[in-house]
Amino acid sequence: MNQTIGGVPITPELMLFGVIGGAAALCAVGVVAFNNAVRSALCLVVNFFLLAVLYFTLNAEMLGITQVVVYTGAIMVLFLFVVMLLNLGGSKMLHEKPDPKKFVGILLGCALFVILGAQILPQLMQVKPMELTPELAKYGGPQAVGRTLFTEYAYPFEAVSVLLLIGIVGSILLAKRRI
Amino acid sequence: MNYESIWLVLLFPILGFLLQAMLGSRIEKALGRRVLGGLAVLPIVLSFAVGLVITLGTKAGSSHVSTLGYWINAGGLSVPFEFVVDPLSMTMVLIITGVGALIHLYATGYMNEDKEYARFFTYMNLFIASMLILVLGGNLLLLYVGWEGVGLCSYLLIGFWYKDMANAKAANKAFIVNRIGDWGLSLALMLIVAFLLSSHADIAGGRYLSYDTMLPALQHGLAGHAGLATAIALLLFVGAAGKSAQFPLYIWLPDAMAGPTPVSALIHAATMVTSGVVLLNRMHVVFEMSPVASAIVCVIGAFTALFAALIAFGQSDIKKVLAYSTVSQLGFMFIACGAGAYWAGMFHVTTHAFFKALLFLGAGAVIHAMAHNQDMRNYGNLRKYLPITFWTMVIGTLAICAVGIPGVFGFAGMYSKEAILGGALANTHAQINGVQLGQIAGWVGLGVAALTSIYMTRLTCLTFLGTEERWRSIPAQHAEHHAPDHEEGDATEARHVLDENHTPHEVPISMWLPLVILAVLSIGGGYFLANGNAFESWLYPAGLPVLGKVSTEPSGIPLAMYSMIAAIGGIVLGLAFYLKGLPKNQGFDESKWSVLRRAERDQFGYDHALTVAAIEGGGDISRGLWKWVDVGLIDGIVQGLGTVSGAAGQLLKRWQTGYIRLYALMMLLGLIGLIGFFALEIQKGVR
Amino acid sequence: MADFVQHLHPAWQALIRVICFVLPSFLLVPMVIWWERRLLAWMQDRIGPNRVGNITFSRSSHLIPSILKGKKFRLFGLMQPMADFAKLIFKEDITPTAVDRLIYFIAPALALFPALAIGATVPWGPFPWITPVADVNIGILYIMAVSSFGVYGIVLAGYASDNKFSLMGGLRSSAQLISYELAMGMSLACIVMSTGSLKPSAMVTAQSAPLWGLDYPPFNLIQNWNVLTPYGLVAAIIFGICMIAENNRPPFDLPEAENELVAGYHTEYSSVKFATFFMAEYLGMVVYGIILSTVFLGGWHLLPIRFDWMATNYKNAGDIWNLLDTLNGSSLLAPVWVILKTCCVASTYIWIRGTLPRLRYDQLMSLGWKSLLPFATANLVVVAIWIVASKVASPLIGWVAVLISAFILFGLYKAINRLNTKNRPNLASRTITMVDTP
Amino acid sequence: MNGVPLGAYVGLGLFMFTTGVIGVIVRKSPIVIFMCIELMLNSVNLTFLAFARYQMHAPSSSSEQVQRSMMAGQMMVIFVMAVAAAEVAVGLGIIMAIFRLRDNVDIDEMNLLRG
Repeated sequence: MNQTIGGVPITPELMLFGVIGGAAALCAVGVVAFNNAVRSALCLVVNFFLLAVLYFTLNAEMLGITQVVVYTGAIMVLFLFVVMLLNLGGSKMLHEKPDPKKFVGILLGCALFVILGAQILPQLMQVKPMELTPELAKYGGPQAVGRTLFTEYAYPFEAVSVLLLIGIVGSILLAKRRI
Repeated sequence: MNYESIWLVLLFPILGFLLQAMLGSRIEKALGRRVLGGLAVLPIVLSFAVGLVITLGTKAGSSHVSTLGYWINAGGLSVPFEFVVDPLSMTMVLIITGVGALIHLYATGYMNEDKEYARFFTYMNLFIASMLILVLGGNLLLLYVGWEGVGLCSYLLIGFWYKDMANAKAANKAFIVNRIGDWGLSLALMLIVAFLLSSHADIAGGRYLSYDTMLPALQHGLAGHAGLATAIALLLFVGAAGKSAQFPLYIWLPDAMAGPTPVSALIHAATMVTSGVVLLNRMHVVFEMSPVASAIVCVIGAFTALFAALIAFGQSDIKKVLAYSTVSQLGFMFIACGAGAYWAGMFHVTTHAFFKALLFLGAGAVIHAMAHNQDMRNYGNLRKYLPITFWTMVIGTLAICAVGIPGVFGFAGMYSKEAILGGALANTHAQINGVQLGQIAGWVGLGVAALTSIYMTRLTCLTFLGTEERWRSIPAQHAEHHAPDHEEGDATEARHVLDENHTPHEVPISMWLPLVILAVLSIGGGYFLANGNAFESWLYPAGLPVLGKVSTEPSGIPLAMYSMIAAIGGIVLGLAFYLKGLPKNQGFDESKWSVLRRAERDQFGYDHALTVAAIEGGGDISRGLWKWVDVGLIDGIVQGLGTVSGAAGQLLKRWQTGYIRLYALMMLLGLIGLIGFFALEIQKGVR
Repeated sequence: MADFVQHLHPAWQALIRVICFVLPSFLLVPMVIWWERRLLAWMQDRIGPNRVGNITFSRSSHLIPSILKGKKFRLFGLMQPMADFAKLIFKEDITPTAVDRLIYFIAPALALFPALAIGATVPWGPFPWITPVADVNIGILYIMAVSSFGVYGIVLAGYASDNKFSLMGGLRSSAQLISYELAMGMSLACIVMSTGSLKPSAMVTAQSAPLWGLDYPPFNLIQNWNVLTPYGLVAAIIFGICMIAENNRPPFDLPEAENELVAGYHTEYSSVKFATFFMAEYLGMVVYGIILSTVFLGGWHLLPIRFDWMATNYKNAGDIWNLLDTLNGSSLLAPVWVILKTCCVASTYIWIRGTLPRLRYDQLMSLGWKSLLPFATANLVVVAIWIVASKVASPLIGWVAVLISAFILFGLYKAINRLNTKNRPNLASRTITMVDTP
Repeated sequence: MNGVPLGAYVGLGLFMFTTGVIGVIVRKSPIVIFMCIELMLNSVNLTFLAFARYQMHAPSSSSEQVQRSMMAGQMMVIFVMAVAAAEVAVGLGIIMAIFRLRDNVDIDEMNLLRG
């Protein structure tokens, strides 16, 4: 166990993270790379699910489960629903012809990754998580999240609820043929 | 109930206003006019009751500030919502709510035939609220709020019957002329703040406009700055003159009689027009520091009193006569203020509120009975039909003529007018370079008192006395119809035309009850308030801060006798001229009028000249501004800018391709540039 | 046994837990299939499968031991599911050419996944060392999360088949599941609120409290099963309806409505893949039954009677009460009670299938959005009122408040309904009366 | 996950974000662009949670400030989720409306708003 990668000792935990994170990254690439919108969506679902698992590894179990409920359970189903309703999957697949924008976009994206990564990541490679004390272990549970959400963050919470209401009304207005 | 409950006084009229404004027409439909009228009167009565209780708990010369909350906090200047409870404000509160309540009661009867009952009382309640803010406000800015509020209500109520162009024009005139006064007041405000800020006056909390901190600071700070004191005082006086209809700016008040009569009584006689006097009473320190300004106030007051009294002779409209009489009486008040007898000014405000409201309401009763015809030449012998109105009007007339036996008993006006004239004749404060302009004003005032008696007697005689019932001789088509609210084809219109068949009827109880109450006040109010200098020691028990005790008893002049002669003599002269009825040279044919009277009717050409100057001269100036400055300069700049930016836009719009992905690419490019730049900077820093 | 398990490596423990959950559920599936066919047949006045598994030994063969000769063993057709399964496995597995292969293959697996995983937080009995698979304090949320996966299998199957009927089935399914998940979540939230915990095991424990929170006879003789409380009953009914819809069972089987969509999303599936869908449906039935019985029906208790209270208060017959208490809730029989309740729930499923005709699509939507969701939300309000009132005052006052608020809410609902239908007189004519009354 | 440094999580987040950015630029279908935006939002969520769990200069995990900032990270994630949900609802509505209008959802053909 003296092997290191980038100065970090390889532990089983790191390997687990590598598997999950690698799969998530692959799925992220899949979202962009698949020509078929349904496959993109599927990749995204898997990505979100893996992210939820990563949230669990960060002791944020409430948010992990919320991630599954909200993203994979609702948002992605909506995506799939719309993709299928518009039948964008197979027969009407958009013809994506080669485009200079594609090349430039990929190049610039990579540049972004390199610049930001070079700036940020080296310092963070040595940062270890805080010791998981019993009171710390509770921080991701529904009780702690709920208590904070309804006390300290009550106003933002209300604001977000209003936003959601407006979103509902707006989407109904947009989607209805005749009101 | 101590002074902290003063906000209650303000609350009721505001609630009444909101009620009338939001639910008025519904209440009217559901419960009828009687309930609606009651709901309009009730808040004022409640306010009066609360005000009375607080007044009874207020000691003479005391001053309390009740702060409700903060309003403006900016750059060291702090203006809270504060109300001041002192004898001056409480006097005004009692006048406003007391007389206001009576007039509201009266109006429930007077406006009974009007369609827009709720709108009328909405405005009336709002007016009461604004006026209360004006007098109760603990700082000049709050006073300014009330000042503008009453101006607005005045405008709305003058133009209440806005379907008639003349009324709308009168309302506009009042508003515009008041603007000049407001301009002066706002300049005075800014000047005071600027002066106090620049002189580093030591005022806790930055309350530079609150009376309790500002006045001592001004007294202290203006000591070496006579010119500045004069400037502030004159600017304040411009404001006061605008609102209180003094000479250069009085022209709006006669036209304001276009509004309903209760409005004239409440706003344009009893309360709003006296707010200039209230302002001067509030800010008397500044005037005390400046004899020149005081002298100017005296002169303007005396000239206005004389001028308006003369014009009153040329008027045949009953309300116009009363309007000019109001202007004239306001002139008296300013004479007192200029001469330093501030309490006398306030005293006259009080008594004037009683008898002028009475006179206006009486005139309203007459107008009501005479089918909204306001021309006195159509009246005559009305005492037969309107006994209550007649006797109360007679009392009002005696009060305004200042009749009484000095030292024994007199009508209300006697005490206040004598105090004013005495103060003016005894003072040595209002003078310029040794010329005692204040004393001259006092002598002029004495003459005007005689004139007052004459024209008021003229009014009474033409309206009530004589045996000829002159409206009997008008055929129907000649009727001047002064109730424009009634639309054509209205079935009730026939009843309202004044013609030979018309029979006046005494007004209902809701209208004569206020008359009686006001008549009682006009008889006894002065005696009660002047008894043992009660009013003076109530308002200024310790005298004025600079001038000290102001004497109102000129030495060596038998003023009491002179004024009694003026009053009684005027009445006798008036009776001699007009008891027989309408003189031939004042009939409908104006070509038979004397030159002087015609000049008086036209206000000596002043209004006309001013209008011409304002409209034509202003038009020329504006046209010049439009042609050269607006079109040439400003439009040139604006359009030049537009052209330049349009050209730039033409160049830049090529970048807006409509391709979202291209935009995203550009954003990414910018982001990378930005992050790269910072990364480079950090790298440099590290190295 | 408890000690033995607890001393194993955690990985072994986890395996045991999983097996203890999955195996019984899997074993229940063929039973439920057989039971459904038999029960439906009985309801429809026919016989149903009663032959497979019947063994009649030969009278004359030498190979048969003499005691068995000529004997008949009747299994009432219990082996029918096995026969079906064998048939499905050995059928030819046809994959149409135009399908999206990857998705076509993973869709059945995705359909089975939630059915298997959803029960992982539901306890079978008071044995924390072996069940549930994970007793986490987000148990109910976990159920919601996993049940939301159920849509993917169907939707993707519908999409991948490259068949318009399948696609329609998938579309219907996604809309249906999203709609009913809301009301389901709301009804579960009621119980979460009244229990104060998201753990299913805590919910079972909370259900053994005195009825309605009133700690005096006769209420403290009865357990506070959620289905016995007013709001719990409403929530249970809503949950039951939503559960059937989530499971695509009749009358909510629109994704596979055979008279409109051939066979819906699994039109193009055959052999093992079809069997997987089939199994997912029945496994879903079983697992949802377990959840319903855990959350609403008192979990592993057989009867809603508080024998433990009696044991402490009637000491003269304490042993009997203690024995009954053990039998009722804490013996090894507890899983049996759970399975019993599950079977009852499954029977109700079948009963409903045999009774109600399939809903039209708009009826389905309006039931979900216009009836169940408002009712569940109103129920949530009522529960909140109960909690506040019983905390502030007493449980009894809480129930009074619940009654009052329920009346008010019902009145509001009626008023709004009247306002809504006032301007749309043709609303009534849109519903079709199924049977013409003469 | 004691053996995993913060850099790993942040690196994954950064990778996902970059992928999302590239996807927005490269893809033509508005729905996929939408998905890429969701991807970016989620990468940010991951970073938030990672930073909440790995407090770099924390004195001790029991101090109130640390706990508050741990909760702050989670709260931000919750709000991002809510906003994303609203955004998806409206965005998909818009896409539906456009599709209904033009029977085509190529984002390069939606270029009416140009100079």
